[in-house]
Amino acid sequence: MQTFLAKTRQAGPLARYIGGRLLSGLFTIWFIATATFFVMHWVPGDPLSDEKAVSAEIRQNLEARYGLDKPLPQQYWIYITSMLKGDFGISYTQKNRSVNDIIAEHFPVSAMLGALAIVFATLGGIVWGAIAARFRNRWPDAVIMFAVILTVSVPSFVFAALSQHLIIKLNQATGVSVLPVAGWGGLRHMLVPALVLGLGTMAYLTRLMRASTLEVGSADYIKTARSKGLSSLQVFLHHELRNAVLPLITVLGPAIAAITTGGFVVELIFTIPGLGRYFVTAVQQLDYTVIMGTTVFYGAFLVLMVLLVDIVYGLVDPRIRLQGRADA
Amino acid sequence: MTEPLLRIEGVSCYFPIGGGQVLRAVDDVSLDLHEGEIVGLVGESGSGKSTLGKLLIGLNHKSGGTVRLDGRALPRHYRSRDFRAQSAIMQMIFQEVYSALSPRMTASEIVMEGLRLADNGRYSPEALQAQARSWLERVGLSAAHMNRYPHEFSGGQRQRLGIARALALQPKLLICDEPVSALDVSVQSQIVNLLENIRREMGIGILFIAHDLSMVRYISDRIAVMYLGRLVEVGPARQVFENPAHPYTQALLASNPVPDPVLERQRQHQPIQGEVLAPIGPATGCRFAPRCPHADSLCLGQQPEQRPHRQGDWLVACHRV
Amino acid sequence: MCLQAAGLQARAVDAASRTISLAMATEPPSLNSLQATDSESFFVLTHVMEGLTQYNLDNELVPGVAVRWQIDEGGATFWLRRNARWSDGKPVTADQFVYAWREALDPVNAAPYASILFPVKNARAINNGKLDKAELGVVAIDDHTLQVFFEQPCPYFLGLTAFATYYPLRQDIVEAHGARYAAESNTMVYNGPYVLQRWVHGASLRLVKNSAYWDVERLAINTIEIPYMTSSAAATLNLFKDDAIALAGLDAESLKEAVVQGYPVRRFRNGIIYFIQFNFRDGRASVNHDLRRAMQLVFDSATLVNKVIAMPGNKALDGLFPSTVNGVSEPFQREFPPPLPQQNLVLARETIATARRAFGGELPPLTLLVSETPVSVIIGEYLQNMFKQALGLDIRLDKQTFKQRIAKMQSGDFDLVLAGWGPDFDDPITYGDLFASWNENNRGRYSSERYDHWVAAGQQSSDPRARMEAMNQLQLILHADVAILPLFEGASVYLQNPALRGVGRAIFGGDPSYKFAWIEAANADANISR
Amino acid sequence: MLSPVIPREYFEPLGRQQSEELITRPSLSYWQHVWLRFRKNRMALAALGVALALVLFAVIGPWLWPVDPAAQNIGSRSLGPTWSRSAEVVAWRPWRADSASWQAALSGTGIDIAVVEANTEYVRLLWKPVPKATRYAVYRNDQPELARDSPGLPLEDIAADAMPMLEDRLDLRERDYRYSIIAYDGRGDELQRYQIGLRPALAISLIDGQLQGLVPLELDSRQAQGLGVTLPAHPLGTDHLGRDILARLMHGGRISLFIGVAAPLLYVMFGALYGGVAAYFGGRFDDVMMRVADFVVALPFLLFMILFRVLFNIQPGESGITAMLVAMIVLGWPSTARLVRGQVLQLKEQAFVNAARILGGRPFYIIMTHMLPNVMGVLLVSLTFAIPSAIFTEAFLSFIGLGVAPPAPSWGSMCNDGIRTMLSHPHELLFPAIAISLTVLAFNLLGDALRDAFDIRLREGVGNA
Amino acid sequence: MPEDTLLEVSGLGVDIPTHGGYVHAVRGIDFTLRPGTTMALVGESGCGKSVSVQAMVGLLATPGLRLSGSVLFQQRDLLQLEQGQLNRIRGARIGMVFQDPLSAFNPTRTIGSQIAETLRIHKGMSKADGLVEARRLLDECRLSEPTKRVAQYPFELSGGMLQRAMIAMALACGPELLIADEPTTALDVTTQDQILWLLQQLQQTRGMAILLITHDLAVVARMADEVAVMYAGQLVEKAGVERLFAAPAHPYTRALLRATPHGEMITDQPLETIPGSPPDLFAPPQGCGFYPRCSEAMRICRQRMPEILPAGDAAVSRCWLQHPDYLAARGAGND
Repeated sequence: MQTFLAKTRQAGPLARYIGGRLLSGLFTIWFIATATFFVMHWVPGDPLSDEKAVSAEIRQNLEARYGLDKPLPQQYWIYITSMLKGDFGISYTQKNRSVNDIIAEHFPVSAMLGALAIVFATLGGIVWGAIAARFRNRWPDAVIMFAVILTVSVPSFVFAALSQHLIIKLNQATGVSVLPVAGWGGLRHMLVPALVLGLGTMAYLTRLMRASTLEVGSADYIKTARSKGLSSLQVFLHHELRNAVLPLITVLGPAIAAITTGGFVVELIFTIPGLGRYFVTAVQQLDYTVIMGTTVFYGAFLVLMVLLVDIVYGLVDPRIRLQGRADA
Repeated sequence: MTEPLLRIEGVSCYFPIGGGQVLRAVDDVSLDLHEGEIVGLVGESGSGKSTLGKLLIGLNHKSGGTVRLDGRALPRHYRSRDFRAQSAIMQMIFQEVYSALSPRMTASEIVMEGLRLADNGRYSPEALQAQARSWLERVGLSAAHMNRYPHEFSGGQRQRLGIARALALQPKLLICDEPVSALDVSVQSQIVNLLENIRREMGIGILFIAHDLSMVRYISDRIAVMYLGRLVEVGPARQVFENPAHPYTQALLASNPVPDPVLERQRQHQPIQGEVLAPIGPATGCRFAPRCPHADSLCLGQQPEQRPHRQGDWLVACHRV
Repeated sequence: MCLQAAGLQARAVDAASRTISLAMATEPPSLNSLQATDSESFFVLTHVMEGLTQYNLDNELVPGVAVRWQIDEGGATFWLRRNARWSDGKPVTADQFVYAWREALDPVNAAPYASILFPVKNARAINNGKLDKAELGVVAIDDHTLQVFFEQPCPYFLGLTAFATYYPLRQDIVEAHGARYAAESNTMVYNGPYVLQRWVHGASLRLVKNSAYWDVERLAINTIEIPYMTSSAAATLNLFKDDAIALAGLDAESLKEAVVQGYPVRRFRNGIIYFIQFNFRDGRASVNHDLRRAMQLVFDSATLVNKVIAMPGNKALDGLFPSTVNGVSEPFQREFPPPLPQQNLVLARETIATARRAFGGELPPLTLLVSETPVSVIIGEYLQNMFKQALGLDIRLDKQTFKQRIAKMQSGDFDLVLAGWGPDFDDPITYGDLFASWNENNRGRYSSERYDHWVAAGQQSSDPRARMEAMNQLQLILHADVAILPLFEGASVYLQNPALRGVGRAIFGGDPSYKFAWIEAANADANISR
Repeated sequence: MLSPVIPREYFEPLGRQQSEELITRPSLSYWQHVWLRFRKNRMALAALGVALALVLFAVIGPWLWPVDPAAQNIGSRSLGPTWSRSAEVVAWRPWRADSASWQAALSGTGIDIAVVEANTEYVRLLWKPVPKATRYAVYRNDQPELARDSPGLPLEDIAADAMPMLEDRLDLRERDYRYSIIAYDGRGDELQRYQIGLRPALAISLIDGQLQGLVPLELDSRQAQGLGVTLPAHPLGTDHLGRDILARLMHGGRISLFIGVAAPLLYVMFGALYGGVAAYFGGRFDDVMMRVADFVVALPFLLFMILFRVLFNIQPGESGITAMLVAMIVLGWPSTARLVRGQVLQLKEQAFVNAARILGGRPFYIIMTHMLPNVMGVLLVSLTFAIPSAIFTEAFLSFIGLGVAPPAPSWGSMCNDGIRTMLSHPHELLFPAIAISLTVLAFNLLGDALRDAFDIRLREGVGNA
Repeated sequence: MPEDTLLEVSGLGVDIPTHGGYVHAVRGIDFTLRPGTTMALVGESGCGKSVSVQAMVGLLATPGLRLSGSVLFQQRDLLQLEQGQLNRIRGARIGMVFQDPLSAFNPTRTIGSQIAETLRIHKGMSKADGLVEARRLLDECRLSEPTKRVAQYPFELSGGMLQRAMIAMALACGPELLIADEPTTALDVTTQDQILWLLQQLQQTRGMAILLITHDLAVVARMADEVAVMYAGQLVEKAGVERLFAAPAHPYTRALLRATPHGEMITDQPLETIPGSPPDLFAPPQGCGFYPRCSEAMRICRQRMPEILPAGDAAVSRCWLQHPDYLAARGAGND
């Protein structure tokens, strides 16, 4: 009956589906924005305080400058309306830079690093997972799965510190600057941080890939493929791999968001001017506008990534592409 | 003639499938079932026979029509109290022998579950155990099985357990949704014999839903043939099998191979053409018309009514009859 | 190792191009001299701007834009050098100072450091919005003469003129860029020895020699690259090891690593004092003198410095003034030794028993507010347990981010707070007036008429002897009242590339200063560790 | 292939042997099956053993090793594992050497530098003035073998007009040191370099001895001076404030394991209920409930953590365990809810659930008796995987000051303290890190093993492939 | 080996490793298949029929699998061939059709590409040529609108259509042997009829041999020339189809036939049943596997495994009832 249903559902459901998802995404973003706004105002602390005390008059001047003298509902209204216009306000710590500037300057760095990390994580996850599955219960599997568990059990900053240490040793041993220890510049600067950043996700994807490869491996169509006389390599490349990778795509959305936003430890250790590091500093400095701006921006990014990945999944998996989307 | 045990009148079951379209899984079906009678409901996948079975028991909601069971009209939407009220009259046996039993319950717990739910606390634990034991023995399992878990039983034994669970409430009507199609031939006959015995001993009515014509033919008193949500032919089993009136029934019987090489080699095999389409939207003509070798413009343009055929007990929905 | 290091591509000190590379903790939040409050901004500003005066390598005031000056009780006159120019070639003139000072005090600009201008006549009133900024007691007599009138005698005024808030501002540039003035390298002009040539936010800065600077010939460093921003001492040390930066600040852990590596460790006392301040607001347990006294009786600053902080350079503080402060002719501490800690456990327990009786037998838990930097937390935890073991005091550690700690200090939401104070100018009064009852920064609201009296005496007297005597009174009063528990005076411990010489470590203003630095060619090829 | 003649009686008919179906394998419940499969996995058993051992360590340990985890022994900071040692009580008093005394110490001996006293409370040095020197820089190298090239820590600058003497109290240990005294002239050029090696004797300050109860309170400094005391043993060493790491590990384990187990337990339970209810009722209700779950996923954890501290009125300096627990539960459940929802949606289609509905089971009954036990496997697995992440979260929160309040230890906060001294005193990081890694590893392996044990598809018995 | 033998299986045994030890799934089966004929392998679930054919063509891939015996296909022992050689036979000389056509197709690739893949591998066709040929094959298998189908994905087709496509794929390289593993079990009766008809037509036109695995005696009756009945991993009876249905020699075959509802059966009488269930193949019984369920069991059946014995008309049966000694004894007893 499935097939009959499929035929009836083809007319434009994808566009409707995307529309619906976008709408609910917007709702989610509003929810995050509101929650963040009120939490920020509940949290103790004062964004205007500084090492040197200011007089009451100066304080009033400052409050007026940031609109803090207005009642809370009005502040909320101003915040939401200006956010709708895409304006997140001016930073409290970097007094002449807008949050938009800050995001525009730092996010591309995080995004580039995150993108490379995702590439590493995905490629690594696919390769290692596939190898582990192919050598199931033999030593390569054991080695890979042990490495996976190790990766999961060791915090990322340890890896970051360790890899930086190794770079120094490498540079000292070779006498040339093989890789920069830290900083931000070309691809050379990104390689190791991205690798470290992607490590956790790589471990997760490896595990997932192994499981899904094993699952696909026991599917009937693999037997069909083998019965057609395909060599095991051909079966693996043309049938197993593609289908085994599909479940990985579904977790890629949250993974991209997590990696792009969660890189602050790596950004800190490798002195990379990313948004994640900036966000943590902002939280510590109670930079209201930056916190709210980045939180909302990250929320939107997450929503977008999940949606994007869903769409990509639909494009890759014909069952979904052609069927619209029946509810899970 | 007394009121039948089960009277189905113009019952429909539609499912919205998005895009404003409706799948008419069961479309204006009427059928009677008397006490102690076995009615075989046959049809291919997508014919709506299982949907009808689930609708009767309350797992699907009907979109129209009435169902009267034992003189009482059944509600459209079942709540758990409706189910409880109904459980002593009508029970169901499932096709999925491997998932029809909770894997975490022992055989006796499974059999007692209905009794426990039906009358809270009236039976003592000992009485319940005794009941369970007697029902297990009744379906051909022994007391030794009482504390075993479903995964320790074979397919046939599981189906017996399912039957014991249904019978424990002493219903008047048993809806058997493809009860043997998941079983091996040698076991199928065990189950069919068991059902036959139960009918004889307890006098309950059975709606036997199946796609396997041979088994239906063997067990049923009457037979109802479904095609795309509609009943095309209802009649006494033997006569319908020997002399099918509806072209679809004819085609169905012709497709069914018989376990006899000599006969098989004599038969003219000319398979029916085409594919089963989904019953979407209101039918403008006979649902079978697109595949019917005898279809004419009338068949395509107008939906045939069920009309009596030969004896009064035999109904056929075909313009040509 | 020497040869290996020579092969590295990125050299921290490049003799050929006279370039040095450095790391910075964070990027400067603002290079607008009116808005700057933090050390990163001051560091950059010190290099790209110049006030009337500036500090030399020995932390002495030397002429900056002003060539000479005259200060008396009523005011001061500065004669500006005629060859002082901005990076766009325009001359530095007296009215640019007038404009800057007025802007700093204009309430609209909400300059956080406006109060440093308060010695200037009418400054406070202008900042409070009571007077127009044109009423400020500063006049540009001509392009090269600036006259300042004082609110009251201010013997230490000259030291203030090196401060960033006193820097000149170009009205045309500020007004052209509005809110974005000094937000980018190309939205400001420079009158200092260097110009900010490139500023990639969050990533890097590049300072190059300002060819318009009046003393450009003297500058030995052509380019200062700041390609790294990290506040992690481990990362900084790693960069130094990799010969990527020429100067690396150390913390306790990286110091050990540096010693193991055999690097020559340097240290510099930066004049920042750290102390526990008690809260004197009504209703606070810390108001009880016996309680404070008992704590004073068991606390030993030397133990804290030597065993808990355990960084060379940090020095136990027992009075109010660090060892960097000069007295009349000798270091202040030598002229007026502070009272030493007693560490008398028996007496302390007697005293706390008295306090306990005052509280009705049970001492309430005390809240010790600290910021969440590792060193603060360690000190906090040490004190928490030490007072628990010695006095049975129940102390709760309130770890807060910098901003939140300041906010809580401001609102008085603490019993004890671990606070620090860095000097703004070269005079003991920059420490001394801290606990004056009128000072906004006196966050414990300690109030003592005697103390206030001696502060006033120290501010207004022009007799150095009398002023230092007043300062001594201040530290004695603080000790007797147990207004604070002095902890230690801070130090920077750091590594410096041996080829780089003449780096100024500044107590006041931007630190470190590379204005007088040069590259020793003989050392340029030497390994960083020698 | 001629077979031998078979005796006639062999062909005696027996009739049908199996009138009723026999069950040949022993009767095992589902859980027994799971346990059997689990038991076969040696790795899993080891992991279970480790997990239990860790729990015992934290629960029973503090009784067996009754040391206050907060007690500082400031004289024994960052010690590696040590047994008890004897030390001498030293009461510090200001050192006022006059020119006579140092001349007496050095005169006629021909030496340039003299050690007046050397114990771990203070080292006192005197040296011969260098003519024309304007200042002396005193250095100390903890690696005496490196002292020739690198003087080490810059201890103090002494002006030449003051006494040429130094008292060093900086972080002294019972180990070899080499002191360098470098005399500079007015231009900053080196004139002379003295070096001396020494090893301070182990000492404890009077007040420390009194605070730790090693020295009677009545003794004054003169009486106590030189008294021999025995310092306690530290099997796993001490941390940067001289606190016993073993005791801290045990007490910290209570908190870490409590958070690590309680938070996942609660949010997995809540998530299971939420997902179960959403899926059971399905349709629009399900849509709305899952949308709420989506919102929660997108919320910033850190901000809410702070919010809950405010809501729970966590005073500064108090451990925010409750707030942490609530924040982790409030923001942690959606993943479990999704998982359980998926499971329940599948179970809903199972015939036995329909059978129970037909028998008249109420939704609550069906969820409790038919759904939950069948979701249990997935739940247990997700629980074991949630535990490590909860422990990491606790560590992170303690790191940024939102977790346990000092001096209470948790493994996470111990790690974060230890990271700072990772290179010089690796044991401070090593032991708590091992505890965390072991826990994480054990629960990960446990989760893997449980998943395998619960996996129906892997269960033995081969059908018609 | 006679010239007209396409496939000769002798002594094939399969032991599959599991958690609980080895399952002796197939315990020595022998049969031969002549070109152009149909052999049906019939039995209930778990009897080892699928396992044995999959083992024959090397489709069982469990590590630790134990195979014994020989499978001669065109004079070559498939069990001894290297993977590469086997791959050249599979798909080219031997085509396979499976039970569930939906899961037997890769869900993410089009029907056409999957058929073309076989052609590319064995015939070195280009992708475009492969697709053209795929279209022709689909047409040959009477799949409607073949041009459209080539570009469609498996889930877009009904079960019957997919099974046609599956057959087209199996036949792509013109194999001499088609192995059809329960090809119609998942299908409806009318569709089954179409597929069986198609198979018969294709066999006529192409002259290939079919090895049909099924549990349905009616399908056997319709399709097979020869029948091999399996029980508990063993072949219990092998005969020509008419001989088997007319005079089944083994008690199991007899019981199976009687348990199958039949056109002429009288509904008033209960169906014959076979009580009990097949033995556990973890520890196969010492004697006859069917003996506990057999109404004609004898003492020897419990103790000794019967041999394959001739049962007249070129039929063989693994039953002591066919043993000359028994026949002699019975004869004597009757006398």
